[in-house]
Amino acid sequence: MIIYNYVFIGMLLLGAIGFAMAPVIVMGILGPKKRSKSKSEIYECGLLTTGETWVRFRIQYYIYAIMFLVFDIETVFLYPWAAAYESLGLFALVEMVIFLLILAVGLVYAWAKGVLKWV
Amino acid sequence: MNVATDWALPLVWAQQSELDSIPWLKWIIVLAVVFFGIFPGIVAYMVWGERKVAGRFQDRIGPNRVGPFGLLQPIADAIKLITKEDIVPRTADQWVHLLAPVMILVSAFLVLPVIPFGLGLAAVNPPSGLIYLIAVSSISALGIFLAGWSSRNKYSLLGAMRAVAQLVSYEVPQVMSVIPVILWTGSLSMVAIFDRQVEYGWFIFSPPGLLAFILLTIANIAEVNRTPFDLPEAESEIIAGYHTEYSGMRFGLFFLAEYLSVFAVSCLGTAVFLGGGTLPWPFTGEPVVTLGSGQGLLSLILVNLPLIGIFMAKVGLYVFLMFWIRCTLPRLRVDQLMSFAWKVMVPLSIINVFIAALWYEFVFRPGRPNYLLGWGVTAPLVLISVIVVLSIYKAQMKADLAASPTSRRRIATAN
Amino acid sequence: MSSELLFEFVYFIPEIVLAFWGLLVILLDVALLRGRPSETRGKILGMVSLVGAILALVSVFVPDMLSFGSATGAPETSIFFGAIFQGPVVERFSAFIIILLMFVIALSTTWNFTEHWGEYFGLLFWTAVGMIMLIAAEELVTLFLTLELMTISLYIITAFEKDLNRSSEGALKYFVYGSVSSALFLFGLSLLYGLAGTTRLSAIGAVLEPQQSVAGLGRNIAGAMSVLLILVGFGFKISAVPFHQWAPDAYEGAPAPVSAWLATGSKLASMIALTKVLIQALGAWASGDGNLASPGWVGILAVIAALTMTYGNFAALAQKNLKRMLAYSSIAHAGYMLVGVMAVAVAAGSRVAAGPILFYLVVYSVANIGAFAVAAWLFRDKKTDEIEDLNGLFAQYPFLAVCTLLLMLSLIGIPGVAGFWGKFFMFSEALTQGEDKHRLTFLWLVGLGLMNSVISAFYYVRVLRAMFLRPSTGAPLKPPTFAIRVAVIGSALVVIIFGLYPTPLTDETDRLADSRIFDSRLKHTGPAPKVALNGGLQPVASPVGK
Amino acid sequence: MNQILFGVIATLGVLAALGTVLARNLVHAALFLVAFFFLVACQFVMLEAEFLAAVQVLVYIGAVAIILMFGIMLTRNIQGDDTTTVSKAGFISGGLAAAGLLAVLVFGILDDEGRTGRAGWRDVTTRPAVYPVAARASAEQTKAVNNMGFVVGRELLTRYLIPFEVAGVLLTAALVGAIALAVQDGPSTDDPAERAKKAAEHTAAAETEPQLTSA
Amino acid sequence: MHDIPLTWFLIFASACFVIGLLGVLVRRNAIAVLMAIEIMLNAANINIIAFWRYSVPGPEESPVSGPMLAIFVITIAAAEVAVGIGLILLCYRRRASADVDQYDSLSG
Repeated sequence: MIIYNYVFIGMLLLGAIGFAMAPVIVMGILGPKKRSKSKSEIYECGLLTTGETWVRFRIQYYIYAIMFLVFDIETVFLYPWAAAYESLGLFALVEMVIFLLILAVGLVYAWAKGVLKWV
Repeated sequence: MNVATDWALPLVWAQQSELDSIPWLKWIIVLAVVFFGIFPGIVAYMVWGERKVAGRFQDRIGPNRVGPFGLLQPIADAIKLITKEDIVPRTADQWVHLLAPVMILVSAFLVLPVIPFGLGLAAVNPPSGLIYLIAVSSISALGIFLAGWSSRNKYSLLGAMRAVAQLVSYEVPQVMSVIPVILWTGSLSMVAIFDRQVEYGWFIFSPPGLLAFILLTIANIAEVNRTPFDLPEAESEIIAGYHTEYSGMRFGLFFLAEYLSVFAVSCLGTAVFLGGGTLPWPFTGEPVVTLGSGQGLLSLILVNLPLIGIFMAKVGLYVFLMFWIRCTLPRLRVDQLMSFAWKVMVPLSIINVFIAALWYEFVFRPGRPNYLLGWGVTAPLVLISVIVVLSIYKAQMKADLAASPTSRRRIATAN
Repeated sequence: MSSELLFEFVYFIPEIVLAFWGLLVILLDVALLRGRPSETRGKILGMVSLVGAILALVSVFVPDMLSFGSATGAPETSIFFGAIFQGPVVERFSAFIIILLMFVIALSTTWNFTEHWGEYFGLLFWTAVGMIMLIAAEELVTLFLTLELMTISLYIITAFEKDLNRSSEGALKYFVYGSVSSALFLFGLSLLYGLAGTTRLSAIGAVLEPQQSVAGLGRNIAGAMSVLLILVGFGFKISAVPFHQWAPDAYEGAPAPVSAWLATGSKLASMIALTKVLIQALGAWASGDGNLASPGWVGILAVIAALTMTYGNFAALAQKNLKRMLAYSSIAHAGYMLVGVMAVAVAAGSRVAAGPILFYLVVYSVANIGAFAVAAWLFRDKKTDEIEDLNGLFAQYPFLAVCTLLLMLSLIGIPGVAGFWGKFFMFSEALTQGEDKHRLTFLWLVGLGLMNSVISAFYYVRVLRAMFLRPSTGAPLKPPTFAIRVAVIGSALVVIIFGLYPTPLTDETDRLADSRIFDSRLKHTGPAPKVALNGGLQPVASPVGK
Repeated sequence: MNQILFGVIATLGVLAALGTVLARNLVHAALFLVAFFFLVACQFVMLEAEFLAAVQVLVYIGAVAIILMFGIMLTRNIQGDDTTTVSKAGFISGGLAAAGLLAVLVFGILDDEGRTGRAGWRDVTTRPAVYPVAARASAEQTKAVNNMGFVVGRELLTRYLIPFEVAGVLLTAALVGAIALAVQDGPSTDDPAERAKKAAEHTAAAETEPQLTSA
Repeated sequence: MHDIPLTWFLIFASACFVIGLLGVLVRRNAIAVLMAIEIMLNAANINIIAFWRYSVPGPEESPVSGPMLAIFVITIAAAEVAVGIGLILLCYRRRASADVDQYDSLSG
């Protein structure tokens, strides 16, 4: 049953979480605990932090995230096509070329618009 | 001859057997021994290997104090990290601060059960194994973001955003460069990919396969934030990037996660392109299979010993390639890094998908596979596309450089 | 397989032309017209898109030229494995939508409201593709996807007037309402998919058909919930009352050509899709036994129609802004049309009951295009769209003022203008169709509709009063561009011609309405593919040995 | 064993959804949302639609969660200010409406008796078996469950060709639209003089622009 | 070891759907509303896949009509988030807050 494949993966997931948490817990027990105000300050090359944690972000990050989202979904469509390639005729190849052309226009648009440049 | 499935290790839940009860004990043993014993050991000694190799490249010895040839160095590091004090900034978000490294490590761990180390040695063989693998490895981007955000440090947040932007940009070519493999095997399950390479030889021995392998390797290096793509956590850049506020074993987890994902990613590379566990010529496997014809554990080990050896050798070479690159290539600037992903890697991988479809027509189509014609057609196509894309990229870079003085002023006035 | 598929692609050419013309316009804007200021880019891309729209319009009739289109009596077929329906309705109405698109493109070049012209025209083309295929969709998957393509592109172009705050805020409000209602709509679809087991509308109708005898939605809570949620989704798209809050803000926030497109194209396509889904798929649950224990969805629709009509008209009375007033008037018109949809639902008899709705849609869209053209003209010169700014229009441009007078009269429904015939046919259809147990509700609704038409006269007259009686205040309006002139005069002409002599349009719409998608009764006799009834949920009788 | 597993995943899923709705800090809400996406992927695995579980994880956790996080960062909402809290009165009325809808839905589900030829939802307790493969290799359903990537690919490019191309157009529309919305309105020409004029005109227009009328 | 009855999945999907609706009604921040909408779309997805898995498709039907609809719903949800965050950023740039109620310039 497919589910048993994933039961093993589920056990591995729990085991990995345990494997990751164990040393941190052990460190909490073994490690020395000398709390001091200065030690728990945020490290900024020694200076005290000013202002809250927000930096003037560029829109680039958002644009890269959208580009990734759109091309991620493009690959989600490409995977089943590739898996079923031999039972699909030449016609499917033409359709897939059209699909990729439509999305390539998106990439060319972003490129020519200059949003991909990291100013 | 479908070698792998005949030797279904009880561990591999192929669909044939309608198992009602789950052998919990056996699974726990396998988990404890293989996944939380052997793999962390391999990873620890990869760290040691890297430091030794880096030492050799820079004409120094590398760790040799702790134990013979410094073999106990990883254990010493581990103990040092465990006994450190667990300093977490007061204003940091306590739970998310701990969750982030755990998330990255878990996403690296979850990749391993799917990879076929030998005949039927893939711990799990889900029918859509490859897309499961890609999905799990995409979770680490979120973990890195949370690490940067939870430590409430301006620079680590900025470093995390840049790291995620880079990861995200290089995940598209990574995901797309694997598509030719699915095209040729006709199924998404990793064991089927292994069987296909057993019959037809390694996938790297074809022009589109070679290009896809190169793209995958570059994307893999970027995916694990190693030089020349390790800008977000570069020491000289923004303090220490997103893991500034991590100390002691929490930082150890990051370190472990990075090397485990190096191992996982190189396993993916070998399993998918280098025909994990088989020798270059189509592996008929008659001699080995007859040797261990029984069903028991002993015969399984006998059959798989050479295969695992070959697999680990390939992984070792792959990892050595990464170490080598780390010691030689300089670090890329941010804008070069990002524009290289979107303007060279993504177009190339899209074009490569179609060249792979062409290769399929020549070689894998059930008729008489003629490799000569295949090479004759696809090799020039691959070369042309690489040259064209790189020249466009060069022209674009030159145009940007020419325009840059004015743009520098424009940026200055902009904000 | 592929040869017959290629044959079917010929029906699909208009959508292909529109989609690729959208791509072409975007690339053109970014590549060739890089350095030019946005005014010239807007004009050039406007011309290019107009050429594209004309090309698409011609390609609608290509199947007729090759003598297998619907005009030459080819039977209605569902092509692409039952995903798309191909018949006279789809052909004629995609032509009509492309004509509306041409008007909107022409209006968009009146003033320079955005920097990103290539994207604007590209998204405009893709909304047109969404609308045409929404009318043609035969399957839940295609229906939901084309609905989303249309609405997501509309969210974006509503926010394209970046200089004004109201554009992005209107778009955000439209987006939030839109995605909530599409999530509700999807949940309704998933319940329907569960009940019927298939995604094809005709097959769903066939599965639900035997249930006709059992009391409509009475014993069937899950069915009632799925119908309610589907009505929520469509109610939002045609801005029926409980789900209309977005409409006034989106219409006012969006630039005038986009709100014209919202009022005409989007409402037209959603109304036809609503009728098709309700009649073809859910026809079995329409009327039930008429008593309270087993109401069909006609009862729900009656309540929504009544609410929409009255609220739309009363709220419009207090409006000072022209576009916001037109938004409320479009809500009111959605109420009238819902009465027509109910007439079709109960019309077990004749298959032509949907004719009046199509007639009403055509007349309503034409009148709205003209009205929004005036709004565009007003905004271009005075940068506001308040009704007082229309003062003294008759003094400067008498002919155009008379044309807008005719448009307003048509929206009211004064006899002698096409709007009157629209309401007349629809309300008479409502009174004659259905068994006598529906008579009372229809009587009430038609009475309410007539009363509302009278109320609507008051706010339309305020526009006329501003134009004709008031002296012009502030700077006089500059002469309109050719596009505005054509839009206003053209729509006035159409309204007058079909006002005096409506029969050609009524015959055409009746011919269109006589198609499979508007008839709930046809399923078990017609060519609808028979769904193997043994498919679907496995009854528990065969316990699988576990 | 299956049912216990389903129980665990379902309760965790509902808790994660509640956490997303009630968390004060937006990033915590996003984290609960990521947990919810992962648990929905586990539900897909329980339904043996594992290709979909992988797609769900890849698209939602890999991309959508990151866009939401960037959205939160770019709107300066690091700690989650008062706009993210939930007003008491609103919560009670919303809660009642939601509880009512849930009751109707659950009653509708439990009470649904089938139509001719289709079993009612409450009667269906077993899913059509697709194992062992060998016995039922030919059945379409078996192939669909066991090798969904293959069957989805074949269906995608034959039966669902039109939705596939429309999805392509939709993705490009979203990409182009989102970039057009996000890009700052710099003048298309490069010289700074034009830019200064544009900036001045921009601020001047901001005051006089017509606010939307009330009522 | 017996199967999970269909109604369990439907009830779970309805519960998540209702929680999503509650989130939409109650939250004021635009991004929180967007997250609630994602929950509702996922709930509908579970519903679709549950119905697909528990029914045997007729000869006329495609064997994967459920997962196909689910994949298209995922693409639509992703496109919606991309456009939604774009709109929110645009509104934020102009009016420095993502609170839905504060956008009152379009009141009435």
